[in-house]
Amino acid sequence: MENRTLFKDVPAEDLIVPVRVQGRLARALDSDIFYSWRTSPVTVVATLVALALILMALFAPLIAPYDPFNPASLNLMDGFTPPASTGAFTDNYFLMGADNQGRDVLSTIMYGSRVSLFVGILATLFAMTLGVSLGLIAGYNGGTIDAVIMRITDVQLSFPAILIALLIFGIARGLIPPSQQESMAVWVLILAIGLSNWAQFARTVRGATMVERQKDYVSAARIMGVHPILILLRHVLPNVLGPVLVIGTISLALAIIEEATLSFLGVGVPPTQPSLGTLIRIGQQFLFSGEWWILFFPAVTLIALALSVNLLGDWLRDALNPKLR
Amino acid sequence: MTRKILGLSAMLLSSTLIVSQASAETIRWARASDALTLDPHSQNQGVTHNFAHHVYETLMDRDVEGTLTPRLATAWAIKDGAPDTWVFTLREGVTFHDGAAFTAEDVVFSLDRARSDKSNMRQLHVDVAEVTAVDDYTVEVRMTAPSPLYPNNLTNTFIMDKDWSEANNVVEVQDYAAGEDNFAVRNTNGTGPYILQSREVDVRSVLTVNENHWAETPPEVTEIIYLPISDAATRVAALLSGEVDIVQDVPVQDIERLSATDGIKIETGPENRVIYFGYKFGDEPLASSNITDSNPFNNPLVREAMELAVDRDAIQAVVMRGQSIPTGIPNPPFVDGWTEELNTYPAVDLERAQALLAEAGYPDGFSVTLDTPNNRYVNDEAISQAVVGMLGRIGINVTLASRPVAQHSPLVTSNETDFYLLGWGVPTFDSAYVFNDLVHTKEGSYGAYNGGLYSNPDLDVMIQSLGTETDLEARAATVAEIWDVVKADRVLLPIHNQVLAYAMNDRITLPVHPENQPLMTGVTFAD
Amino acid sequence: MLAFIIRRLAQSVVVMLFVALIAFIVFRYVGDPIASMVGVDTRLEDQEIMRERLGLNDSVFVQFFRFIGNAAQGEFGISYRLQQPVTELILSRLPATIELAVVSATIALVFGVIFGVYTALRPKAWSSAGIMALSLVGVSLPTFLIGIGLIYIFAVELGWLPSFGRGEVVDLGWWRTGFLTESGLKSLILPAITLSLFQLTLIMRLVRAEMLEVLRTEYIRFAKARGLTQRAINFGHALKNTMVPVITITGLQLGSVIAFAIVTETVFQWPGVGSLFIVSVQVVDVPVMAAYLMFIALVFVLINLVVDILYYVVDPRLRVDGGAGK
Amino acid sequence: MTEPLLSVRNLTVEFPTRRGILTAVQDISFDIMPGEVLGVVGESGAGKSMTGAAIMRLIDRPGRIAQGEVILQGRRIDNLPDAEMRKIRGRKIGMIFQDPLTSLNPLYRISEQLIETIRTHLPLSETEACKKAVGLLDDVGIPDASRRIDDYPHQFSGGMRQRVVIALALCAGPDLVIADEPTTALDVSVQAQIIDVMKRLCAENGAAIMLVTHDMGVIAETADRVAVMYAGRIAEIGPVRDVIKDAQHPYSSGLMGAIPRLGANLERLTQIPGSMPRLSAIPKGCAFNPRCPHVMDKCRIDQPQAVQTAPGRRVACWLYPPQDGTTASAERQSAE
Repeated sequence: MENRTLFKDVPAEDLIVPVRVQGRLARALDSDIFYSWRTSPVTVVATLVALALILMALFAPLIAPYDPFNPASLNLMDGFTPPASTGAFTDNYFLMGADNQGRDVLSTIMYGSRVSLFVGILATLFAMTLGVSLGLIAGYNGGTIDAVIMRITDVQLSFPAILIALLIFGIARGLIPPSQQESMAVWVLILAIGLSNWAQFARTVRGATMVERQKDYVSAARIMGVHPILILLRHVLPNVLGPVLVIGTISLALAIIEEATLSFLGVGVPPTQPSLGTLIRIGQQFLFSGEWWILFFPAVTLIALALSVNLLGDWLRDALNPKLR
Repeated sequence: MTRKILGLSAMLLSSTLIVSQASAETIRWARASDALTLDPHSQNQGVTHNFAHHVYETLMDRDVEGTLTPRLATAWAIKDGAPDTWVFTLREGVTFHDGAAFTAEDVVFSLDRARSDKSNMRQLHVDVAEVTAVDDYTVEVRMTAPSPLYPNNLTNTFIMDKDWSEANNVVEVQDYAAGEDNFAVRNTNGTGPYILQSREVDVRSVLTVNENHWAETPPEVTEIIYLPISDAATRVAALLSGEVDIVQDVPVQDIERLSATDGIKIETGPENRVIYFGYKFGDEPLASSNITDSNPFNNPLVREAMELAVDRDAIQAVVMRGQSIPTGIPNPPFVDGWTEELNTYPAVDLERAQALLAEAGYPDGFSVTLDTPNNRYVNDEAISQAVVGMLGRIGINVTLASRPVAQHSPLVTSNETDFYLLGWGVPTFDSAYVFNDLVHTKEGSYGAYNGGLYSNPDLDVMIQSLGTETDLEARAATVAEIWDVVKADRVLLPIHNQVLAYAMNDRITLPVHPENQPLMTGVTFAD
Repeated sequence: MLAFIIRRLAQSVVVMLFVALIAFIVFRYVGDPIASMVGVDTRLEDQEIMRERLGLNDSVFVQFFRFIGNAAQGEFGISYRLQQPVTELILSRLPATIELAVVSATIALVFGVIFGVYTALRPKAWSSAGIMALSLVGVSLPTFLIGIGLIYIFAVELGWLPSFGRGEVVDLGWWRTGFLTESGLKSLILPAITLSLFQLTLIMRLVRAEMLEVLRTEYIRFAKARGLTQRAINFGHALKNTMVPVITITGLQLGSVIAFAIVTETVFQWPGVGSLFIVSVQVVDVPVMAAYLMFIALVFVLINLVVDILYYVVDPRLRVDGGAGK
Repeated sequence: MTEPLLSVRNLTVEFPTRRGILTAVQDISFDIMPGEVLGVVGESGAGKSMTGAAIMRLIDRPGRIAQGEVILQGRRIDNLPDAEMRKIRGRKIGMIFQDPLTSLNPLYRISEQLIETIRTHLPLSETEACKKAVGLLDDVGIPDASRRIDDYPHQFSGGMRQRVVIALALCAGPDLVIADEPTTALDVSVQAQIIDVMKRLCAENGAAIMLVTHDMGVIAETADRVAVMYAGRIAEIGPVRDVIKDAQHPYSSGLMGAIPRLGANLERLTQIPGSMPRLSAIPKGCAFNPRCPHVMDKCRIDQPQAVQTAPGRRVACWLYPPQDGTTASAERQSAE
């Protein structure tokens, strides 16, 4: 008996929920996203906080009261000035107090966020590029290449990022001549954090790629002799952008915290050009001695930054509703 | 005590507990790290020696003022007619923890062990030619040349029992390259005031008082619980919460808070250790500098400018919170050769510093990398950071490279650094120890820590003469002469001498030891 | 099943070799072990003698093969810092770490699953939103800050709990346990909470996501349509299906709990392998660092094996397919 | 005239969205008599599955029953507390889903799922339930049932799994089975067998069937009466033979024109031009008006009400204007 079905079968939900956003970034930016953003006050606040912090970091040189990296503007004797008071040896006013080097805590936070965000964003982009590429290659090729890449991914995922970052930091320290190490420190940090975070991207993209690969249009393109790279870029990549964006956001928060932890363990950026983590490491020494502001303000900034980015990621995950994992 | 006993067993129990506590004073002693080993000759390291001093004993000791005092040796002198031989008279009636008697053969055995190839104490005894027992309580040490200061080297060389060592196959110091385990690493048999009961590396060690110790007055502390706590904040928290009685390594910033806390007090005192910056000398341009045709540090004007720019008083006041003694000479005040005059340092003068830089040919300053350890000395990284700021004000643009000491000190010993921070302790309390390693041209066994490759042939001759000069007055004059040159030439940029601070429960008194090796026998309790 | 395990074991050996190579190469280049072994005052000629004795002057390949050969026999040499056999050191530290890790993992798992299920079953409730928000705060707080904060509040200010160490331990001969004394248990609380928080939030979010997914499946609808009780559906059908992916992630997480303990152990001065490792890193105690890495790799390999076998037990579908793996 | 087994009165199901409320099912009414097979046919999204789900109260949030009543054996069930409703599901009304591959929990043995369901509703011991379960599997035609009962779902083929699903739906002896596209996901070759099994077992147990499908052929062979749904509304309802022979609603006649018959010219298999509107864009007036060959001006303005055109037949179309106040809710029909 031939197929007696008269009507093309469409899942009922497609008709009920007006627009189901899946895959394509273009559709993801459809106003549905904006609606779900608008109706989630927490997300709105998180966005504003994240934006404010990013702008603050971006324009730090313009808006910071002092330049904490310019030794000429510092006076060590201003060290430990409490918040909202004037330094003992200069007329500098310290809204959030001064640290142990006489630097304005507010200014160091602004500049420190800059370093933290710079490291976090670049590390995440690096991890994203690496993870997505490997995921595409593994998912598209399958077979041995896939098995090898996924095995490495497993190993990577089973070691905590911090340990991997420490290892990479160690290798880099060994390979770079001592006189270059400080100028390279930020890049080493980016490399270390990036290399410890790519596996999640690879795993997700690989899964999505394997699904896409089965689809007719990809087979068609392949039969027509379209170059695999072109297929991957044009057909497969847009379909995995949603989940990648979500993982990217969450990774950014992770990278910022990881940078802080590495700096806390003393293997981060130099204290003369501190990140938020370095500031916390410095401030932590003064936890019991009463100079709470040296720890408190950078810690609050770090938490606010990580939390707001995490909230954004969380919301994005729900809004795009990708099949994570 | 007996008045209140009413027959209630509970009361009895609690009162006996009080009694036993009163008669046995336990001290919970925390510091940043544990002894590396129990083998007394295997590591030449302060923390390890400090621990060993409770179990083992040395021939002589240094008191809190830094003077040599008798311990297992009751007297020592250069042998009449033999200027190269030292004679030690030993204490009688001393026994090891296992009951064996302490005699001259144990001293001979221990000194020979300490100067063997595998011993880490070897360097202190390189000039020893032969150790012999004259009788049960007299030992002669013949040197290769007259060595008037040799007894200074003995304060950390511990005496082991010969028979015990032979019985347990520890005649030789452990060879860990061969993967050998060694009984002496984990077991002890000393003559010291305490007996090791148990030890968990890095966690806790328990020592109880040696009832048979030779000292006339037994120590007030009858039990020591030794607790290494590496994290500074945790260490302070443990004291604040009453979990430990003494914290030996107190972060300077917590001193104020701790001394303001009820029930806690602070003992401070100078340590025999100077903190200084070293320059790279020579005509080669600096690897980390923007000046590629000359070495600015080789120019005395630059070194003078830098000294004028560094505000030692500000470092003391802010970075060290008053817990340091600023100095103009890389020599701690305990050491022979230190004078008030040498210790003076110029006032900060930025204008003159800038003028000097211009005169030296660097009107716009220059850039350089400063290498600093970040876990070795008190606030080492913060000191360097402060100096970076101060030098920045005269146009010297310094990049700070901060590393754990394990990665930092190889840079210094292999001369891979242009500008570095280092600390120097002087266990012999003699200036020659400073000159030999920091000032003498790097050659042979000299100049090991002359990281900047400073070289002055005239000084080298004078330094070498100190080793064998037996006329102490003439020797002192040479020392003074060398110091004058070192200071005038600004070979090093000294900052301050470290101050030690111990924090403790306020019913305890423990004076600060200049080599940071306090003995718990010195603890007294207030009642 | 046997063939499957053998194949897995073979893969594990490759992984171990790979890690061994990394472990060795890395630590051959991190600073100078001699510099950390000796006091700053040791003369250079003595350092050179030590270098020769330790075989550090041999070629890198000779050193590597020596390392592999010894490692295969569980022999990692003698710690440069403590002069004791590394294997023994690690074994003596292991109970502390394992007790901490197991308690943390249990806390994380129990509360993670409870909260995850709760928030999945009541997605709209206020309490769920609160738990979800708190979990994000948990993820956003660096572990070291949590630890320091807890010490400050519960040890210093309130004086309820110890600030460091693991209290009195009872030596069972081959295992030192802190479970049998009051101080041991009290000492465990703060570090275990600190260590578990991150994993807890992770497991909770995972369970919630999985559970929501499962609750939308057709077989849950069918179970509802058959009139099964809410309880049977939620905790019988939905939870069991949720557990399949949760087992993998949790298994892998347990491995990272042990490794993640580095920071927690440092803050609380917990005498486990993690704090041994971090001290070893600071002083470049190469044998200990290498052995630790190998140890973590071994834990990873074992856990992976256990997870695979658990999969086998939980998911009947794999038993027929031969369980080729994920 | 017997009491209907199930009466649906003016049932409306809504989905609130941010773009307004979407009405998935609008004001539908029908009865099912005991033992009767009612076919519900329509395109995907016509609201037929939603109707079944609404009766079972299994609509996913945020969907809700906005209006109307569901009466089972004289008892209103649309407003029962959850615990009460749970006792009706499986016991009174069984349900069969479309995809047997996903309907069974992969982690439980068939026996576990059957026994659990049986014991939830019937006071049987474990062994009794097990015996009943084996008997059920036998009934649905699973060979070697006593052995295979301990297998896992993935060990069965699709058709066999659907038989298991049927056994599960029937195991507590329901009076009504809602079969939601029970054969759609199956291989064509086994579809007829499954329908046969289902129909035979229901007949034996005296259970009525509400057969939801988009396949008019299945309806023609199986159902006693048919309800044709379009865009959430019932276009026409009546005995199958009558509707097939003489479809009154233009949409139904389009549908019926497409039923293949033996020896019929294949060219007659015509599709209705156009497609069903999205729920968010249902046209004013009669929802079918853009596709209707008989469209009139009125169709574009007012929504037609259901009108009884013959005993047991009702149609909602302006071709059949209401006569003296006959309304949809006052339905009368005869039992077969």
